Order: sequence, then structure tokens, then C-alpha cells
Amino acid sequence: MKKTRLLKNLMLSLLIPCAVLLVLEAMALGKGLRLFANADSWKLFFRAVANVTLTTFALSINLDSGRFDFSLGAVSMLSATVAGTLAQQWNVGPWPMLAIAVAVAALLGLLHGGVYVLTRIPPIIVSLGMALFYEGCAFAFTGGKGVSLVTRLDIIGFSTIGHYILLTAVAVALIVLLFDYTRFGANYRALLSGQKIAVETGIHEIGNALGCYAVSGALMGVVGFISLANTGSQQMALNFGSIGVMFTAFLPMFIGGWIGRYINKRVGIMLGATSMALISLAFARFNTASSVQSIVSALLLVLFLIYLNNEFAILSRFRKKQDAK
Amino acid sequence: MEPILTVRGMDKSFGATVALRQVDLDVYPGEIRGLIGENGSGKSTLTSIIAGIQKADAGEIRFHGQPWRPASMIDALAHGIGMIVQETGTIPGISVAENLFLGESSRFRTPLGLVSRRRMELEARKALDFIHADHIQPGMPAATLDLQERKLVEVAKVMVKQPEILIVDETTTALSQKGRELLYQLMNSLKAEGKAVIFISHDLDEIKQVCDTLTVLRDGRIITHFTRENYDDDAIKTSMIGREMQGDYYRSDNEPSWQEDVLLRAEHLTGSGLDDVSLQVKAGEILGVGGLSECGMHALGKALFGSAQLTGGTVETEGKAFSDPRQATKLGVGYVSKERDTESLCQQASIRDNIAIAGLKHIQKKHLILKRRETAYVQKQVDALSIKCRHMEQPVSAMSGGNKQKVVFGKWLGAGSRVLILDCPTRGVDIGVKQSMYQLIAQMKREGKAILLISEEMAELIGMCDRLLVMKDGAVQKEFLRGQMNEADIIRYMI
Amino acid sequence: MGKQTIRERIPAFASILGLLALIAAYYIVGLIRDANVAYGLKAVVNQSVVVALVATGAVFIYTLGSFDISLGAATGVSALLGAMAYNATGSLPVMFLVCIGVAVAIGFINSSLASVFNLPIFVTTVAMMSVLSAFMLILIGWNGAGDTIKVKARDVRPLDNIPFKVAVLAAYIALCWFVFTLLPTGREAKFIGGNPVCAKLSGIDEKKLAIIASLISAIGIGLGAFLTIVYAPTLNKDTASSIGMDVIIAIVFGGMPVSGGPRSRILSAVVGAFSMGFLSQIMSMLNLGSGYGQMIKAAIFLLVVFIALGSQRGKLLTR
Amino acid sequence: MKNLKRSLCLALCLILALACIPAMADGNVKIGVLVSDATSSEALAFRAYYTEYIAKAYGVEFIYSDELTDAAGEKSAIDNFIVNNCKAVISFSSFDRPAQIDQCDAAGIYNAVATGTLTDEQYDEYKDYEYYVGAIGPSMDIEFQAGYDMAAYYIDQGMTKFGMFGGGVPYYVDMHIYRAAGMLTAMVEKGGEGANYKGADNAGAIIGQIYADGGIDTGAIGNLELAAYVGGYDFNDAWFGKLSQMVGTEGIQAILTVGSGVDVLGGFISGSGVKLATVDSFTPAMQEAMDNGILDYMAGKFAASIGPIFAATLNAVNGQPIRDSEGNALALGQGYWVATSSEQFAQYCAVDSSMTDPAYTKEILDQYASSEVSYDDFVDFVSQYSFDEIVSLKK
Repeated sequence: MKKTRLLKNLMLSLLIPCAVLLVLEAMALGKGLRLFANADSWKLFFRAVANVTLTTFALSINLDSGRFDFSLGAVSMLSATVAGTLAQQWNVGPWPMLAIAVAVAALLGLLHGGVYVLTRIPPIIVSLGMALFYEGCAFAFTGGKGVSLVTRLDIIGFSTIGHYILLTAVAVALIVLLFDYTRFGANYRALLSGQKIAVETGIHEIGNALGCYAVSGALMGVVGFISLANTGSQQMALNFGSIGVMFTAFLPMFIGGWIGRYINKRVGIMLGATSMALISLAFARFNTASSVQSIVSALLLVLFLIYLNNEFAILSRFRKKQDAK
Repeated sequence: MEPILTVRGMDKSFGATVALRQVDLDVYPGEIRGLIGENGSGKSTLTSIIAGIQKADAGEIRFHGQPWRPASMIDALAHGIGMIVQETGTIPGISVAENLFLGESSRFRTPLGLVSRRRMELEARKALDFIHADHIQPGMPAATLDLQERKLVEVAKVMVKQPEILIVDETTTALSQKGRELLYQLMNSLKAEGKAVIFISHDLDEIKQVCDTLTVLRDGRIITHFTRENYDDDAIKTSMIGREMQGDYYRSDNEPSWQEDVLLRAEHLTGSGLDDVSLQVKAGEILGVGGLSECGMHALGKALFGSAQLTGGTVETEGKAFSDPRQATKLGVGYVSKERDTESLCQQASIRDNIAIAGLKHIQKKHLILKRRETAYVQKQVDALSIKCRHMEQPVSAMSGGNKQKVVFGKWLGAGSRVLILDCPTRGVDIGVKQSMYQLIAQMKREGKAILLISEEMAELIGMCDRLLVMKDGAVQKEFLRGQMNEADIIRYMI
Repeated sequence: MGKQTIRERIPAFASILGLLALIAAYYIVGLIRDANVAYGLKAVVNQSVVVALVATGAVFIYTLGSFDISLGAATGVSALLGAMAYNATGSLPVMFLVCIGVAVAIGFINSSLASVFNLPIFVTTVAMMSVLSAFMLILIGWNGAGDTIKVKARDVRPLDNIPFKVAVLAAYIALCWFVFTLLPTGREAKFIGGNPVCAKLSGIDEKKLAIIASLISAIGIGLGAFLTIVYAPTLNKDTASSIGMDVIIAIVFGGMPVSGGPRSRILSAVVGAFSMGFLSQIMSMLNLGSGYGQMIKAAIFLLVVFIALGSQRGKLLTR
Repeated sequence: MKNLKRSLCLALCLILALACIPAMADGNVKIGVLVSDATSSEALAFRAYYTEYIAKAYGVEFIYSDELTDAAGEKSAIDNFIVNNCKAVISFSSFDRPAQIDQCDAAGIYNAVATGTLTDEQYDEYKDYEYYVGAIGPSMDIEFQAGYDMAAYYIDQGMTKFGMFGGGVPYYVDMHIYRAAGMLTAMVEKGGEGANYKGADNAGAIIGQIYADGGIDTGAIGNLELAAYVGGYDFNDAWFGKLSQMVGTEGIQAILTVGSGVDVLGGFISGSGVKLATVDSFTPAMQEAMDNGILDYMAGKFAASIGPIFAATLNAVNGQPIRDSEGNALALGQGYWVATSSEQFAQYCAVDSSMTDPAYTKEILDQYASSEVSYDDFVDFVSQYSFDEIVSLKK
């Protein structure tokens, strides 16, 4: 009984990624291509899984608690900029650089949380201000030059499938442990749906919120590092040029939420991110024009949301049809 | 005998509002102490300070003779004082076990620093068994529990710590008879062990039945104490409201009466927990609906206003059918929700906005809403209902429960509703205001309005209704007429 | 019955105080930097008027508690199609109508998508934003004249003057104010923003209001698009792209809660848009360079919001 | 309430304190600079030359605009310059050139175009405007040629299989389209009998085809092959994927980029053996890329190439605008330096280090930023932009 249910849950969890894979592979075959043609495709796929998974974690940690965060992109940009610059100056390899990026990003997250906690300005507005501020910082820090590490083969060489899998696995494991099996996580989940009760019971909301911002920041530090190590350069962005990152995490977050009914929520997010990574891979393999890409992504987002928000109605109509047969 | 708990000279204010002034209180071992007072009299504030939810501005509390300064609710509970709060105290998104050990997950830390869910759930099982809540599973998400089960989880959460003092704040309204009896039993066993209980309730009958001593608060002060021997309804009520009750409490007449026209007619309502309910309310009639909290009567209220998801049935007023709140409002049907704060009012909005919102079409003149007319419209309701406020721009969030309910009444009366569906209109309202509301309902009856009164308070139903429908499991079990209602009969059909 | 005390009224005026402080700072910095302060005032009007228009309309959407991030892209698409229509017909009225019409169509799609399928507006508009931006690029491709779509500058120059723009803005604000305060719409919208359940149980038709709100805001977008063409008749793929974020900031600057509800005010948008205009003048006079400039700007933004919010230190963190 | 007041005071003090720092440098001639790109290495090198070298050497203050994205932004920025009493505007932003000139003319401040040139019709309309200084920079022909030369360089080495990065091509950026068209034209011309790009076999037709498509199609061009193409600046996973895929394309020999090649492709190129060619600027980062074999061919402007337009602008501000015999404004072309080896690159950098010893030093510019300079002298001076000529100028 328990076993069959477990199996059923596992199958439902894998439903979306597998369906996406099948559809895309079929489309690829139709075009005479293979989705996974060579090592590059695999690398792209696992990099996207890592990026999207971590970004979606970073977004959902705070968004689930009703805290919008427009500054994710700016945090990843600024932490990568600082880490890249220091790696260049101190001539350190990828692992120390990753550590610097994570530490800096966690501090940036903490600062963001600190401003929020001190001023009590609604989080969405604080995040707008912080996004602007961090973009400005990154620009000022490098004089607008950004970072170029294209000649640092040790750092560029970090971009391997193995490392991507390692980073994703470690991040998922840590996040699952942190949010489902620690005191911090227990408090977090309590605050999530019962803010008032939790605070009155004696849970320290401020500390928890600061922790969330720091963790979310640290994740974006990894994302920034991955992208800098991948291309070898970090471009600057001003005037909210960095906020686009946040939007890419919505669809995987919703998909993850759906999958999360059948399996651990964070693993669900990873599976959602996997689906998105497949779509990214397909865009690259089919060399889809970017305007088509953005329209397709937007349509997917809307369609999935339509399903989610009308699931009950859709399912009952479907069942009625079944019954009629 | 030495008191376990002494409170001396406690002050507390919220901004300009003084909640407590110079409160002294002693609680002795082996007693069940009732706290009673109108809304805003300071009962909840006093107990929440004792339980560590908030801090006093001044004064001293001693527990077992030692100064008592809990850092939080958890801290207080760990050191012997636990409280079951008035509102829902469980968090829906986490499991029962996590709710039971909210804020204490570190107790289940493994050597690796992680929290052991298995151990937590084992402990939770014990706690639930302790209060005989065998049917609740510790691993279930709290969201899947019903209101009563959630309250039981809260009870278990407090009882597992075996507190020296248990504070129960208006908990029983959420419990069925069975749940109540369970709670009384627990309270009595605490009493037998020489511990103490502080019990807060609006229900005078209940409090008299349960408590050994009774302390009355008014406007943040302790007014007087009663012991079981000298309980006297009138004396208690008088001390609560600070004056003698004038006139009738409920209706004075004892005969059912109504006019001929049917103002509200419902046929075969099914769905949302209702099972083929049909009824009609005539002009000048007060139709009561009673039952246990989950019997479907609240869903019925919503369904009659067109805001429930039904699978079948029709509702019409004066021959015109309607199926959503918008049409209902247009046709002169008003609905006062049981959830006053979340469904009947917009908290941040002013008194003005809240009263005017349903009557905009009456305020409009040539389609325009002029502030002057609006002010006059609102002022009329404020005066008619004697709503206590400094000015009508005040946000309703800062008002007391009774005053808020008056605003809700004002909203529908101003809009000229001929049919009023009142779901627990006096819930959490203090006696003084309650009385004026009953008089208001009686007056609406005289004005020929059709009133559907849904209530969990038997006395109120018996006191006010021309006819009473008793519901159980979503269906009407029995109809009583005014003059033929008696509590024992009614309860028989309820359960 | 008593009246509100001055102290109770302060929050309503905090944002105006913020604007006044910025104006004062503008004059002081202008004095020190020997700037052409009078010309600067004109520049502020020119630069703020489009944001003010779009933001004023957006107040309706924000009041409902929704959050629209596609306003900039909608303005851009309306402007591009307006310009193309002008080039096809040579008629300013046609251009005007196309701007408004396109904006209304987009608003209608947005709101009906959201209300028919019960979608959260914010995410819907995120999707809408990327569709519209992609569409702008496609339009430029169709137009086939390089990276821009141009209207002859001299054709629109007669309209490119402050009195005309201020008149358009004033007329639109008057319209919005009328709908917001003299018709039931505004009150109902505030109620929905404050407590949607209660609003529904008070007989308010939420879907109808969502559609009305997006139509009114669409008029603002259309006017904004029209004035964008008038101000700078050469349009490209990024035309008006910054307006989406500017509008959010303007509304917040103007002291309106982003969550909408009863404390929403029409004038917030104008106050906010002009505050931003003055702030950007101050920043340009200080000539701090892009990075530091933006850091200071962010700090001032947060500071002004902080002041406008007053001290609301509850026990719980705001969400 | 107290809190409110305190914060307000704080805000004011902050602004005032800030205002006083740059106010020290007051009294100088102010020149506004319009930029639509604030972050590319070329833009930064230009900016450093102006703000670090020229500003000190000539006692002028440059006020830079934000990174502009549209014509409305240009107009607002010029308004801000006018507020700041700037005497002239040097423009690196080309969303609406005529509007910029009109606006400056109406306000009575000088306008100079520092990148690209006006079209012939535009020039005819504005050449006699009092406040139009003129344009110095690569014309579209020079851009076309830069692309052509780049492709020809590799074809002549016998390479046949290419990739191309189109940058702003999907956004219809003229400069990038002309460079890309130059590359394709070289392929068509050198691709043997009957070579064509989608049926187009001459420069004009190819340019037209790219404008029509908003992109570039891959495929054989005669006996050459354009095996992969990526455009745009999406910076998302799929886009990076396309880029890395392009580098990994079977048998690809060189990737021609219309710009920022090292920034977007550098990471993928390392160790792949594929040659990378780009149009960029002579910065240390590029030098390093070239030293490490990541960058193989670079056409670039030297940072000080914007010196002459400053000289012309300063002359105009000082009341002696440089005009030809008929009183027309300047319209001068200026081409790229091309480096194909580390040594060459190092030489170039040695001649042009923007902070201390730029290609156009104050000494050189002073000869032309003066009342005595004649139109012909100036034209002659600008035309000597090649590396060797500059070296001899410096001597």
C-alpha cells in the first residue's frame, strides 16, 4: 500500500520533466536533430539546471513568505564581480572564488534583510531600492568595466558537467536539510503560514528573516559564480537591468510547487528547473530567435498558471467527459 | 493559603488606548478562576501578559513568589504557565507535531544538529494521547484538521507541559459539546492536582458552571470578585457594564408573529455541505437557525446570500432569483458574516468607507458621489446605532468588536436592505452592546424586515426568534415556533 | 463628532513634504552648481509627464492590490503602432486614437486573461511584458526602416510644448480623480484592495472593476504613448521600456502603499513622478558618475519611502 | 513625528554635503556627453580618456548621461546638460541624431557627433547650422570595410568554415548590420563562382537582405560555409548555450563577431582552437586575451581617437568653429586599427594609454585646438589616424 503510493508519487513527480523531454525530443527528431547531441548539450543542460534551481530557491525562500525580491540579479552580479575581481587580484582558483562569491552574496543578502528589518518598508520596495543600490555598487566597484576572467583557464575550466551536478546536488541537499530538518527550517515554515502565532509563541522572526535573506543571497552568489566561470566575463547593468533574472524563476517555481505535492517541495523545484533547462536546451538546439523564445516562455508561464488556477474546474470537466464515455 | 500567582499594579497601554490600569490579581492553587468583562475590558491583555505574549508597561507579577518575566509564550509555558488563545493558535502549513512543539524543535536535535522528525512525532503522539485526542495523527498537516481538532492540538500543546496555571481564553466557542467536556475534565483534573486555571468566556452560563471564583474587569480595571456562593446574573452583568441594564434584554413578546409577504425563499439548496435545504422568511419575521458549529448553518447563510458554491437549488427575494452577492445586494439582501474582521469589514478603511460601501447607489445623486451627502448618510447610521468614535475617518481596525459590528449593521441598514442574514451577529460582542443589538434586531422586525439569525448561542435564539430551524449534517432537522422552544428539546435535535 | 487632528492627517501629506524637500534640495544644489534652475523646471515637467500619466492610471490597478509590471512595454507597443499609423495616414488624430486603442486592447487582454482564468495579475503581466517587448522588435522588423520607427519631428513639434502636456496631464488627472472620488468605482476599488472577501460580500463586482481599472489605466498608457511620440518622435525597441519600473517607483515615492487599499490616492502618482523628476535633476547636477549616482539615488529613494511611511513598527514584519 | 523631522533633516544634509564635493571643481567649461553604452570596454576607454586625461589637461568638466536606451532619453539628457549650463554636447548616442542637433541648436549649445556620421541627407540639412560642430568617426562604409577585412583575413588564410556573432543585428543596429554585411560580402566575393548569400551577391543586396530578415541564416556561401550564427544579447541559459554550441560546431575554424566577442565568447573559446575575431578596443583585458590566444584578430578604435572631436568642439566653444570654405560643419571619417598579434597589440597599447600618455596628447591636440587652425589642416590631422601616422605625429 505504502509502496504503491510512493511509486505513484514518484511517477507524478517525474511526469512534467519527462513529458517535456518527450515532446522536445520528438520536436528535435522532427527537425532531424538530437536534443542531446554532444557534450556541449549536456553541459548546457546541467548548467541550466544548476542556475535555475538555485535562482528558484533564492526567489521562493522569500517569496513564499510574501517577500518579493527584485534584487536577486543584482546580488548575483555584485557578488560575482567582487569575487572575480578578488580572484584576479589575489590569483586564487575557482574554489576560493566560489567561497568569496557565496560569502559576499550572503552578506549582501544580510544587508538587504537588515535594511528591511530596520526600516520596515514593504519588502518589495526595499528590494527595488537594493537592486538599484547593488547595481550601482558593482558599477562603482569596477569603474563600469565588469570583470574579465577569460584568460583564467583554471576558473573557466571549472565549468564542467561534474561540477554543475555537484553544485546542484549540494545546494538541493543543503536546502532540504536547512528548511526541513533544522530548527531554522521549522521556524521558517511556522512563520510562513502562521506569522502572528509563531511570533507570539516566541519565534524570532527578525532573525529568521535575516537568515532567509542571507541564504537567498548565498544561492545567488553561486549563480553569479557559475555564470562568471562559464563565460569568463561579468557585464554590468544599471537602471534595473539586472531584475530579469527574477522573472526566469517564476515558471520553475510554479511547476515546482505542483510537483511539490508529490515529493519534497525543494526537490520539486529542482525537477521544475530541470524542465526549464530542457526547454532552454531546446531553444539553443533549434537556434530559436530570442523574440520567439520570450513569447514561447511567456505563453508557457501563462498556460501553466491557467491550469494551476483552474485545476479543479479543468479536472472535474475532464472527469465528467470520462464518465460520459 | 498562598496564591501561586500575584499581579500587582499592572499597567498597559497601546498608543493612546489604555488597556490595563493598576490591575491586582491573585490566583490560588486548586481554583478555577473566571475572568469576565466586556470586550476591550482587558481580559485578554491581562492573560496574554501573564502568558508571555506581550509585556506590561508597569507592575509586577510573581509566580510561586518569584518575579515572573517570561521572554515569550514558549518561555512561560516551559516554566509553568500555558495559555490557549482565543483565535486559532495552530499554523496550517506545518504538521500537528510541529505545531505541538512550535519554537522548541531544538529539543529533538540529533547529534548532527538536525531535527529528528521521528522523535518529534513520537512525543506528539504521547501528548495527543494525554488529552485523549486519539484520532489526530501527529504527521498530518494542521491545515487538514477542522476547527475543533485544531483547538485540541492547542490544548495538547499546553497540557503536555503540565502547566501549574492553565489559561483558557474563549476557547470553548470553537468546541463541540464533546470537546468542551473534554476540556472541563482536564481543567478539573488540574484543579484536583492543586494547580490553577484562569478561564475566560463570554458565556455567563458556562462560566458560572465551570468557575469557582469570578473576577470582573471593566475598562482595564478589576471591578469586583464573585464566589460561587454569591453568583447572581444581574449583579454580574451590572458590574460588567457599569450600570444597571435598562429595558429588555431579548424581545419582550412571547408569541410568534410575521407579515404575509415572503421576502426570502430558498428551494432545495444543495452543495457546500448543505443537503436539500428549503426555507422561507417573511417580512417582520426573525427566523433562527441553530445547530452545532459544523452543522451547515454558516454555509446556509452564505448560500442564501449567493456566495456559496452550490450544486443545486435556488434563492429568491420577492420573486427575483439571485445567485451572487452582487445581485443579492442590488435586490436588498444584506449579509453579516460570522468572520467580522476578515469578511465583513475592511480593517484599514475608515468608518465612513465601511458604512458607505454598500449604499453608494443611495448616496449617488445624478451618478455622482458627493462628500457632503456621503457624510450625512454615514452620520445617520453612526447616530442611529450610537457607534462610539471620535470621527468617521477613524480606521475600524482600532475599534472594539461591538462597535465594529455596529458598523457592519450600519452598512446594511443604510443600504436599505429588506432581508438581513445575520451569522452570529453577537459573537465576541459584550453584553451592553449585545443588548442594544437585540433591541435593534427587534426594531428591524417591527419595520417589516425579514431577518435570518444564525447563532451558536441557544439563549439568543430562544430569546429572539419567531421560528427556529435546527440543523444537523447540512439538513434541517426540526422547526420550533416561538413559545415552544426549550433548550433540552433543541439540543436533542442538534446532536 | 470630532474632526481628524493634524497629526492624523500627516501621513497623507508626508509624500508632499518629501516632494517639497526635494524641490528645496534642487534649488540649493542648483545654486551651488550655478545651474539654469528655471530651465530645469521645464525639463522636470517634460521628463515626468509621461511617467505621471501612466502612473496616474496605474493607481487604479495598484489600488485593487494588483501589481502591473508590463506598463512600460504596453506604452512602447502603443507608441510604435501609433507612429506606424501616423506614417500610414499622416493624421495626428489617427495616431492619437491608435495609441489609445492599442493600449486599451492590451489592457483588456491583460485584465480579461487575469479575470477569466483567475490568474495572479503580477505574473500575468510578467508574461505580458516579455511578449510585448518581443512584439516591439517584431514591429520594428515589419516597419523595415532600420532600428527605429520615425515620425517626422516637425509634424509633432507644434504639440511638443509644456502647456499642451500639462493640459493633457491635468485633464487626465481630472478624469481619474472624477472616477476615483465622484463615482463608486474608486471606493469599490479601494475596498477590493483592502479586503477582497469583504468587497465581494458587499456586492462589489471584482471582475468588472479589474476591467474598468485596466481600461482607465490603458487611457493613461495611450496618452503616455502619444506624448512619448510627441516628445521624441524616433522610437526604437527600448522606447518607454524604463517606464514600467519608473511607475512603480513613482507610486511608492508618492506615498501610496504598493498593496493598494483604502489609503490609495490619485495624486500619489503625480507627486511621485515629479519627485523622481527633481531627484534625477539633482543627480545630474551632482555629476557623480553612473555607479555612485545610482547608489545615492537608491539611498534617497529608500529614505524618502521611509519618511513617507512614518513609524509603523508593529510586532510583525511587514509583508 | 520627531522621527520624521529628523529623517527629513538628515536627507537634506546628505544632499547638501554631497553637493559640495563636486562643487569644488566649478568654474570650468562644462561639456555634456551622451552615451548609449556605459559598460563596454570601448566606451569605458573613451570615458577614461575624457574624464581622466582631457578634463585635467584642459580644465573642462564632462557631464555624462546615464546609459541611454531611446531618443526620449537623449532629449532628456540634453535638457539636463542645458540645466547644467554645458557649453557643448558630444554625442556617442545615435537614436535620433537630427533631434539632438535641433535641440542643441535651439538652446544655443554646440553639438558634436563622436561615433558614426550623419547620412548624406541629414548632413545636407544640418551642415550650416551654427551650433553643429560636425562628426568624426567611422562612417557606415568604414564599418562595412571593417567586417569585410576581418572575414577576408581568414579566407585568405584558406579557412572555409566560419561562425558569426551578430550582436545587435536582431535589433537592427546599423553599425552591426554593416559589419556583418561586410563579412558576408567578403565571403561571397571570395567564395568562388556563383557564391551568394540567400541569392544576394553584392553589398547592397546583402545589406537589404539582413534588414529584411533581422537575422543571418547559416549555410554554404560558394565553397565557404557559414556554419553557425548567434545574435542578440539575451544573457540567458539558452543564449549562452547557443554560443558554446557555436564554438563546438564540428570543424569550425574562426568565429567572426561584430563586437564584444571576447566578453560573450571568451570563456568558450579558451582551449577550443577556434580563432576569434572581433571589433573592440585596446584595453589590458583584450591584450591579455590576445596574449593567451583567445583573441586572434581585433579591429578597434584607440581610446584617444575621440580627441579630435573634442578639439573641434573646444574650438567652437571658444568662438572659432572649424568650418570648410563654404561654412559647412565637419564630416570626417576615421577608421580602425587592426591587431592580429600580441606584439602588435602591445605596440598599439604603448602608444595609446589613456590615463597618462594617450595617442593624442595635449601637445598634439593643442596645435589644433586653437584659433589658428585651418579647415584643411584639421582634415589632414584627422585623416592621419593609422598607427604609423600617429607614432610619427607623436614624435
